[in-house]
Amino acid sequence: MGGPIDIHAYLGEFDDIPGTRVYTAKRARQGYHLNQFAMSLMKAENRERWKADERAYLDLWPMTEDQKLAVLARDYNRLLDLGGNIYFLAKVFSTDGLSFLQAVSTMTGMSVEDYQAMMIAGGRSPEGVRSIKANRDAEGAAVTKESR
Amino acid sequence: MGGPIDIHAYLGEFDDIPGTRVYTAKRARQGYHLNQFAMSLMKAENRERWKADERAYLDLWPMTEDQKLAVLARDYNRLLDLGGNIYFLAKVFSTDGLSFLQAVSTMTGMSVEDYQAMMIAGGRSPEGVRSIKANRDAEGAAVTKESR
Amino acid sequence: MARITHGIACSHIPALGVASDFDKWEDPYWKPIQEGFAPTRKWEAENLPDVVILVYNDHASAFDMKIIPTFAIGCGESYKPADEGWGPRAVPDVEGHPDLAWHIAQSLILDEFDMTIINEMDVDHGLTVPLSMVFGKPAKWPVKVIPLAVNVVTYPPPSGNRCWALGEAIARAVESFPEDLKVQVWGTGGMSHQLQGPRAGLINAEWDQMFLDKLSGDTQELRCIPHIEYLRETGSEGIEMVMWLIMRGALGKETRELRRFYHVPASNTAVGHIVLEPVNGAVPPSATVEGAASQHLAD
Amino acid sequence: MARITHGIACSHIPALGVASDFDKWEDPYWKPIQEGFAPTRKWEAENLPDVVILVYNDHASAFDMKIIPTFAIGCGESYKPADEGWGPRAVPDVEGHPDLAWHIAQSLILDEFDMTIINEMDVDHGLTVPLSMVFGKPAKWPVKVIPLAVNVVTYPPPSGNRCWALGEAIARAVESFPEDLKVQVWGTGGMSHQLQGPRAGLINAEWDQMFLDKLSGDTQELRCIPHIEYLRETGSEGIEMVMWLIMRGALGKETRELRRFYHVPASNTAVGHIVLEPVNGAVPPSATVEGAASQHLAD
Ligand SMILES: [Fe+3]
Ligand SMILES: [Fe+3]
Repeated sequence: MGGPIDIHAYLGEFDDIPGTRVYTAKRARQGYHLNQFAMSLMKAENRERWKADERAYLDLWPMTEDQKLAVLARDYNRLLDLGGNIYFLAKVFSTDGLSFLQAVSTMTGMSVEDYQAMMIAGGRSPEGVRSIKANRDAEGAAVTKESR
Repeated sequence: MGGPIDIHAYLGEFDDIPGTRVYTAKRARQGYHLNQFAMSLMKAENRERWKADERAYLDLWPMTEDQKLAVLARDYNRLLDLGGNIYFLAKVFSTDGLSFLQAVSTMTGMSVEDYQAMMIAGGRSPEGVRSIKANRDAEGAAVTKESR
Repeated sequence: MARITHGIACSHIPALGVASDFDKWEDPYWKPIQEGFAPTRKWEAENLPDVVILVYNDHASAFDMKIIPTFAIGCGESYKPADEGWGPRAVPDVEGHPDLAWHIAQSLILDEFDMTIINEMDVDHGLTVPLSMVFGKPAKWPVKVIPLAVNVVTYPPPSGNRCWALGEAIARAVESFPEDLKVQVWGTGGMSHQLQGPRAGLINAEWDQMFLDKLSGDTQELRCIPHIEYLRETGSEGIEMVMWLIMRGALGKETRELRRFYHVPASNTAVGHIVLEPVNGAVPPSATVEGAASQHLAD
Repeated sequence: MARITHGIACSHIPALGVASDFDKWEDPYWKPIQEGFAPTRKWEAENLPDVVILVYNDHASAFDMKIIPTFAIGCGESYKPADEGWGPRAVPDVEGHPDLAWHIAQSLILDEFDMTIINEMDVDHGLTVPLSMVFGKPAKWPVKVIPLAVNVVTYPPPSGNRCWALGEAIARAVESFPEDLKVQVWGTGGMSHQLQGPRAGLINAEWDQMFLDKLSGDTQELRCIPHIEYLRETGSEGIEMVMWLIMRGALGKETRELRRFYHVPASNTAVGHIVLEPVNGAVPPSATVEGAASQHLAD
């Protein structure tokens, strides 16, 4: 223990994880109104208004057009890129009647069935998805070895 | 430094200060709805409803009858005894158009003029109002001395 | 004198709540999990505490982006199940224990933990699912509950070390409560899971088992795991395991494992569950100024 | 690199806001106070920081009994003056500095301070009165403000030692912000006053002057004053002075007094004001696990 905190180094590491967006301050600020919109669906009366006219309901929130289009398309990977957080977005897919499994599978490029089968088989292995940099280094080493 | 915290000893000391109610958990719990009522007067529309019929407005809150009567009487010492906190109660006297000086003076048994004069003369001295126990001990010592 | 009798750790996967609420335990997908928890239900009925300090995280239910407390302790009389978008779960209201909760809150603040005190909030699956797993479907929960909500959604969450230290401070606070109460501390969330992005579905059973192993005995290695290791090894939502360290810290110097259950998957997640007993519940003394002042007064 | 240039302490008596808003400074009652602050206004104009970290307490305005954070840091874009029962003060909105505020919030949490992050709230006299005292009545406040709200209403407030330590952690956080910013830290509230009960009106000028004296130099005696001493010696609301210790802690090892003003009374209260300059801004290093991990990465 000991030594000063380096918040920049701390945050920097998060960008090195493949296929993962950590919900940092930067994302929280970008997605503020998107997430607050999603949260509003915790009230039954808001869900009714939302279902009656999604676009009109979205227009009540100071979100970017990109964010609104991604919500309408239920493009969750895009929503994560635009500052969405999964626990907030859960209010959108729960309102749609989707489970976490169904909604989460849409982000993996797999069908729900294939995704569920992967989970039943023990889930996605951490091998090869720990670090972008480590993957690049390993690839580099492999290439070097081959070219020898 | 060091040694365990004794929260009972910590809180016990607060009862030893003359003419003072420290806003502890016990008071916070007793005065919960009283303070929440007072807080509601931060909204202009609530102030209007309150002014139109104080009793009817009070009856909207799950307060004790004692608390309601003390509010109606603007008996701030009593309200402190019933769990009120001065920063919450400030919303009541601010709505009445009273300043902190005017409202606070009512708790001292002094007229506003006398209280204000005391403040201009440098305020109330801490001599003799630091500790109930110390005052009692000093009194006891004086009596003992006299009776010798 | 109140005392901490046991610690329980338990995933709080929403789908488990659904399985419970809609009586799906006989379904082949859910049956192994039902069977995994059955012995704990029986054990818990025989070792019922008066109060559970239930460490969990709010999943954007009680707290939105307007306010994000790192450590929030519920001092209220009762809490309703939150509406998370599909209506509130049909489970009993959760009864609090304001006397003990306020006592702990006050003690923790004097002990230099910067608590947020909560008097009114709804509680989401993070809190209600573990109750269902351990108590089934009673008409009324058989224990009082002190909710302790930890931010693990917006970064940074508290460090593992800080969580463990909070557990130790909770132990000191419970011990100084004059009423004779049996208290359990539950750590919830985890184990490995990732609910987002192309890497979703990550499970790391080996790491999870290592984590379960090190909850027993007198090692304190777990308190030094940095956030980045949880993220890389256990998926983005595996960070919830820092909450288990509050439970572990509260059990003191040395613990013994009474039972363990580990199963993959429930929905996107590894179900992990452990029951721990303190062998030596000693925790370091507080080293605070107000502590010294109050101690002096008590002498 | 951002740096802390000065610290200012200042009472935040609501009546001072009224005097400012309704132009009563020429009134004989208020004139001495106006004259006491005039040199600071001039000095501040010549030493204008980019950002003020304004430590204050909410007086049951943004936070009611439902939620009571010990330390809350405002990371929002802007804040409106609160309606405290007589309509909001007619002063400009307060502009935040979300970049620096989030940086500090993140750093403090890694440094094991259990912050509550606030993105939306109204700010009451505790925050706006010091702005009026130091800046007068501009159309727009000339600095950005990071509100840091401390609970000193519901007991227990944080200890003086914890407040000082928070100041030290703020200093570490500011120092690691890459942008070149001048930052002041303000501690507000106090000095001796009691707003309740038969003992209301208590003033202890001698104690207040002792407190002002010990803010300068390299003594750390003030961090060890227990709550009970504030209560006995300075009235029930004198406890607000623990917030000054956050300011003092942020200035580091040794400070120098640039000016001081002390006056009794304003309304029920002793007005205290001091301007401090760091002589040696060193603060102890953080000793946290995440600190060690991130340091290792940075090496
Ligand atoms: Fe969770
Ligand atoms: Fe104040």
